[in-house]
Amino acid sequence: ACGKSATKDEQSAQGGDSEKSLRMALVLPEKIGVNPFFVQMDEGFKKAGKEFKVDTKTIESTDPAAFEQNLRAAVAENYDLIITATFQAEDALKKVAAENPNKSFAIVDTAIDLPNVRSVGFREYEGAYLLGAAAGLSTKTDKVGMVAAMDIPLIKKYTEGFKAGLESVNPKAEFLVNYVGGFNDPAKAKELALVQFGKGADFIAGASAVGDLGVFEAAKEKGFYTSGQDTDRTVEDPEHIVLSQLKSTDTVAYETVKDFAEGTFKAGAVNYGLKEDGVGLTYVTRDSESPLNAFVGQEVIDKVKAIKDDIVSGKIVVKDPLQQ
Amino acid sequence: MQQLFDAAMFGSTLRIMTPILLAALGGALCSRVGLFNVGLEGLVLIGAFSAIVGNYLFGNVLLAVLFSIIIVMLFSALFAFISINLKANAIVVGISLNFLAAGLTTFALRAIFDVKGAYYDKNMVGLPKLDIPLIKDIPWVGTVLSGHSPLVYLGIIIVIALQFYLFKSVSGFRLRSVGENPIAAQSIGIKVRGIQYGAVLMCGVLCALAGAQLSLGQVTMFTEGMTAGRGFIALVATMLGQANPLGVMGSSILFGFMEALSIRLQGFSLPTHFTMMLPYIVTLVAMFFFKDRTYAQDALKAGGSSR
Amino acid sequence: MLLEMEQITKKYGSFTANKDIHFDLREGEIHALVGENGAGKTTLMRMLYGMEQPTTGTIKVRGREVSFATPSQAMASGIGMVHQHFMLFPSFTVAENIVIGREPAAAGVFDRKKAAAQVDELGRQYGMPVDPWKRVGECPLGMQQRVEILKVLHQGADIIILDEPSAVLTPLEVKELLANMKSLAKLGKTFVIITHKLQEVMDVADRITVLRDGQVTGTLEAKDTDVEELSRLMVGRELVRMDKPASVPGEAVLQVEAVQLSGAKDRSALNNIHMKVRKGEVVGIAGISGNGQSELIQVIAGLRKPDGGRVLLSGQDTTNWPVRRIREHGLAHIPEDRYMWGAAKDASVKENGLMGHHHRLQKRGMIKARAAKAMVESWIKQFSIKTGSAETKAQFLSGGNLQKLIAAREFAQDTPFLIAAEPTRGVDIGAMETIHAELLRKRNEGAGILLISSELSEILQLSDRIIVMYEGEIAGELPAAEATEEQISLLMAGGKERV
Amino acid sequence: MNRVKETLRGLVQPLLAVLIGLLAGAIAILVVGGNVIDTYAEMWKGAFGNFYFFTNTLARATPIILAGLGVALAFRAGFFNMGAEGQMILGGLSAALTALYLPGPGWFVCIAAILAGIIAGGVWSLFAGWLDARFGMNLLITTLLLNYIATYFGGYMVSYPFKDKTGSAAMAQTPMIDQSVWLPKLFQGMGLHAGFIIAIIAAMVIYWFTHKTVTGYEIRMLGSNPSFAAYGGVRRIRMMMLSMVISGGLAGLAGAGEVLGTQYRFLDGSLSSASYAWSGIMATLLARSHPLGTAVAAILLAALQTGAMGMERNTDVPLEVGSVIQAVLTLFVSAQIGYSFLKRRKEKKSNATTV
Ligand SMILES: Nc1ncnc2c1ncn2[C@@H]1O[C@H](COP(=O)(O)OP(=O)(O)OP(=O)(O)O)[C@@H](O)[C@H]1O
Ligand SMILES: Nc1ncnc2c1ncn2[C@@H]1O[C@H](COP(=O)(O)OP(=O)(O)OP(=O)(O)O)[C@@H](O)[C@H]1O
Ligand SMILES: [Mg+2]
Ligand SMILES: [Mg+2]
Repeated sequence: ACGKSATKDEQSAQGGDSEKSLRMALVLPEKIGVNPFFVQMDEGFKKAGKEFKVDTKTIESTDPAAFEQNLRAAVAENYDLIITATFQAEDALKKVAAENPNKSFAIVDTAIDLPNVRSVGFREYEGAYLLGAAAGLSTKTDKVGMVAAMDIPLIKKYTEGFKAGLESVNPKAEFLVNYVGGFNDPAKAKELALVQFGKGADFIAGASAVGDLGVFEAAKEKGFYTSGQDTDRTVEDPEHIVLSQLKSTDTVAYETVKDFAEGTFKAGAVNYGLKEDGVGLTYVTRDSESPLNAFVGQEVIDKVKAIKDDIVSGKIVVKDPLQQ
Repeated sequence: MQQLFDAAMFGSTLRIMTPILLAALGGALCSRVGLFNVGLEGLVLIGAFSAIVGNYLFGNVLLAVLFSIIIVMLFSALFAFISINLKANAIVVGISLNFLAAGLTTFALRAIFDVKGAYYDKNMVGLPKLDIPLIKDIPWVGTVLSGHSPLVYLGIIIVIALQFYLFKSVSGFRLRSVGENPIAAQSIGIKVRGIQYGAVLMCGVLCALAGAQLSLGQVTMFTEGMTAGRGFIALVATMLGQANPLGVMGSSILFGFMEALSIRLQGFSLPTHFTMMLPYIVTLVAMFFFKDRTYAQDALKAGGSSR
Repeated sequence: MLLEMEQITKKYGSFTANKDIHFDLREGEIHALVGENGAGKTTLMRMLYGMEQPTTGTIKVRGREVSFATPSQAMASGIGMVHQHFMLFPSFTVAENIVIGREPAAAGVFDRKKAAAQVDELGRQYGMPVDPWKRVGECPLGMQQRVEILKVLHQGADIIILDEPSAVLTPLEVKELLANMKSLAKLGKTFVIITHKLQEVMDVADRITVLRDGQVTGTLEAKDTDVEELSRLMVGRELVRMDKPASVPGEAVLQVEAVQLSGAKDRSALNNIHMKVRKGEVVGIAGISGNGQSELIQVIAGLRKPDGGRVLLSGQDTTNWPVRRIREHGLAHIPEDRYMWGAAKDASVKENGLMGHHHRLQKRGMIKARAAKAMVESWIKQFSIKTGSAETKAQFLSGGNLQKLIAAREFAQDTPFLIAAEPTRGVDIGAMETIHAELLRKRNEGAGILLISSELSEILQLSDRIIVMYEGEIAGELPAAEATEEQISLLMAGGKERV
Repeated sequence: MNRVKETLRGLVQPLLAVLIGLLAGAIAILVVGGNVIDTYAEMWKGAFGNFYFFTNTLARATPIILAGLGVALAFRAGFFNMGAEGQMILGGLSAALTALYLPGPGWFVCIAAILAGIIAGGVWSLFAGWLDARFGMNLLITTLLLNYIATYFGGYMVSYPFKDKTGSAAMAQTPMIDQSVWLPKLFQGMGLHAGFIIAIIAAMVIYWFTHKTVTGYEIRMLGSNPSFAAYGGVRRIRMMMLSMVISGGLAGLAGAGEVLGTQYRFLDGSLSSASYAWSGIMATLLARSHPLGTAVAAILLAALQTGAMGMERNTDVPLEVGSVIQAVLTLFVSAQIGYSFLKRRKEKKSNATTV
């Protein structure tokens, strides 16, 4: 990914004048790993860096304490814009941004109300709602499942949205949800998917980060249908991965870099949902390389498109599960 | 209840148990020669990773497993060398090994596959699922026993073989003598170091199998830290089973069963945190009934104390 | 000559443990090796057995020069060794312990029945019967010793080295051992025996080699010498014979009343024990080890709670008191096993010496380091304990020196009552002399002493009264002046039933 | 004179280990095509490069020191307390809850929260001790198991009853603790907080306690030979309980320090993902349970971690090189290379059982 030359440029920039080119850091509270959310964001960030001739540096962290140290170090190392992401970054960014009012920050996926921070949020539950509706319309057994990462509030954006969508179209459908207990355990995720399959679910959505790979495998083995998250995962196995809930973190990162490079960067909150095309569902909001699986069928997609239009127009309001 | 204890559940008990059982048997061998191996977690992780690398290199599961065995044996040889020849405290070495494995696999993931977090290739073929001819048609039993990866069956065979080896064969007898009193064993010309090396290397083989079962049997991929504490559970199983193959199997089954049960209990409005706690609580309770202080303490003493 | 060791020198760094030693063996003889603690006896024999290699010098077996890099090679030349600390596997059976290394097997499967048969046969052949199926950990020490010897015989050894074999045995067991050695020697086996008990040497040995400070000070025919000469050669000076003034017993300092303690397998370890120790007397407890002596000490010292009865110390019922309170009330205790109870091997000499004194030598919860050091250093001088310094770890002391440290520590408690269990086990005669003198001095100063020893001569020499224990009961009590060795032995063996 | 020589000789071992560790790191760096010298320079900068990074290192060392001290004390008493992680989590949780819900002036609540953390960690550890003393359940296993239970329990508490419902409410965490209760930062704008001072004082106190006091003496003797201690009048159960309480209390203090000084709330997973407890155990083992040594080893390990972070920020070499170095280093520090062979041999010999 990032070449050696970038490192050298950076070092020279550190010593020399910073007029030459802008330097931006993407400081992430976790390791990127195979988490599509971060992978995409990193891609969008780098792409913008190239296009707008900005030095980009991605910094991953292993734990919350390390994240704060990295964030502070990025300030100390004098980057012009520091982008970070997710709820996990909130606390640290609040502190650091408040202490450094002259620095510019951006945070993706959550909101921080500070004059030098631009916040970009997502309404994933809208995407999840669509996915749930599609599942509810497609299921033949009236049982659908979801293998979620952890029993934590964040994940409710997925489980609750899904459930609402499901119930809206198919009230008699049973919703099974199981938690892996971590973001990194495909073996257990697979085991959970098998259990749900055993209970009769014919569609089991993956929402367990790396664990989704286990769910996909179970689907392949047992022949049920599944879906992925964030990017279009249907390409990996169109016969079983029939849908994917989308979240355009790459666009967000790209736009942020672009705005800053072009001098149009503004602090404040921005929010991406279905309306802004920040979240979505394959075939509904965006086309896919892989053909639509017959399990879902065009008819369902058309119905879900209608739901989507209703959400965009405000006719349907999907409740934010975190706002009690 | 019926829904809870269906055949599939016992099937998953077997699957969940296998990596733990294999690693715990390795741990038992080490204990039997007086080395307390806290590094099981790391060895299994390396096993899981190198199985995937082997599969990537050779495109053949058998070779992949063999490759994994060789790599893990190298690391267990390192464990043996440092704790036997360089007389380091085995517990320190084990803990360091865990760190090393975590760092090295993540590092190598990037160095070899140029990916982060996980390596996954949908064309990769995992271990086959064996359908056992006659048994698979028996209604309940078939669901439980048939259709697992060969390593599941191998694990059970190894238990029996190891039980026989340790308690019936001459070589197993000598192996046990090393753990019982290494100085006495040495004094009658038993090659203590050789046997210790043998046991540790064998532990490496078993951990490699455990790892392969994780990355090629249960799923077909490698993810960072995918052992997720199974090595430590194996350690618990080793001690709970008093380094006795059958005992180790008993405790591994207990753990696999509780884990399978806890998955199914998630459906029943109990907070998941508590269902996940369950296997550990039950293990604690089991310890209450099966305790053999002397054995555990000997193992520790042999492992060297930090004092 | 069956075996010759010539010009053997062994250096550990700058320290010379053996210097220019000549040592030889004739076929079928019993050869005793004697010397003070640290004289180099074990070192010499370890070289013969391939556990150490000489720095310089040669070893010849039957005229052929050999060099042993490992015990296996020595074994192949027919040399076997029974170590000072037994080399046994407690959880294995007697048969397993004996055949290990040469197990009878079919296709790699250990034939345990055959092993048992072989062991049975071996035991019968050499007149040392054993129960092949019993776990060694459950055997008394004498039986374990026998297992060791049988193991060596099973390995086909005809030169057998015994390092302090009698240190842990009861008189009867010793007698049996010596008899066995003699009969084996008649069958052509050759023995080297290391021991501190010179009387044994006179009883059993054909020839005697004396070591002092790593050098040979003499090799003598047993019939031409006596205990006095041997001691002189060992120590390099005359030993003074101790004389014991008559005791003037005062009131009871220890009273044990109807003490009851259950042991393993619903046998009672102690059954209805009544006894008394008065001020100014030494009460000796004789008995084959494992007949309740250890348990009795533990009950008195508060390490175990009896199931019934009570213990009174200086008139106070201390039965359920914690150890520390009992000690502070007036009990000191030289424990029977110095490594298990008496010391912490990886702590320093000073720290080991401090135990039991540490509550006294404190100020507001802090140990008075200087006073502690001074105290321990004074003992080092008084008992001439050989140690690097007070900071040396206890594990680097020889057993004898550690024993002296422990004895010094307990004498210094200055209590009216002292338990002295095996106070001179494995200690050379010089040190034994010191410890005996101290015990008597303490008695003469008016303290009551309970002496437990498997060494009958020690009991006879020091006690004013002798109690014999058998199977957890008191089998008899005799005034020392009238007791004879035969009488006691008989009581120890359970009266008339066994001899 | 002799002492100097001894100290120098004692240094050979760790220095050699550091060398081997750096060598292993160098190989890893070369494998990914990095420049060894530059990379190590970045690492050094990341750990000690300037005052800011230096304080960063000390900040990271703080919980490691405290957890390590706890483990060290238990080891000294002869108990393999592997439960530092669980004790830390419960300590952190209790501190957070106390800080949130106890009324009173800031300084008072802060002290109370620290005490609550110590007590919670201590009680959790004591529980394991009690299981051992009362039922003979092996401490090493129970503490390992209790870690999982504590982790899930902590997770539950902040996912449901005590969850932060303000803001985005997306995290399993308690609400933010009021600023008046925070442990003060030692320097403006830097991560280092007063917990570090507490940790250093704790190291000295534990050293003083184990080496100078009567109770410490008894604990050490109990650790080196329990029968000897019993014989000398040490009350084993009492001392075991005491050392387990202190041990767990220190781990709890480590958790409380992180909550009150860094995170200002209890956040699910934040204490375990950083492996503070395991690093603490490593530090203890490196220092052979010497309290002051443990503190030094903890700072060394923290330096490796922050150094690796710096390296990752400024080069393309992945972070894991740091853990590789750390692991190889500990592997070899405990290895007996060279002269200490002799000492060990004797030890082995004297371990022969007189059965
Ligand atoms: N491995 C060693 N390294 C250094 N010195 C040693 C070693 N083994 C023995 N020594 C020294 O050699 C001397 C002789 O020891 P040895 O064990 O032979 O004595 P011993 O005559 O058997 O004494 P004891 O009667 O106590 O058994 C001792 O002073 C001891 O300090
Ligand atoms: N590696 C060593 N370094 C230093 N001294 C040693 C070493 N090995 C043995 N020694 C010394 O050798 C001597 C005798 O050792 P050994 O183990 O035979 O003692 P022991 O037989 O238990 O003592 P004792 O016969 O007095 O009961 C002791 O002084 C011991 O300290
Ligand atoms: Mg000796
Ligand atoms: Mg000796």
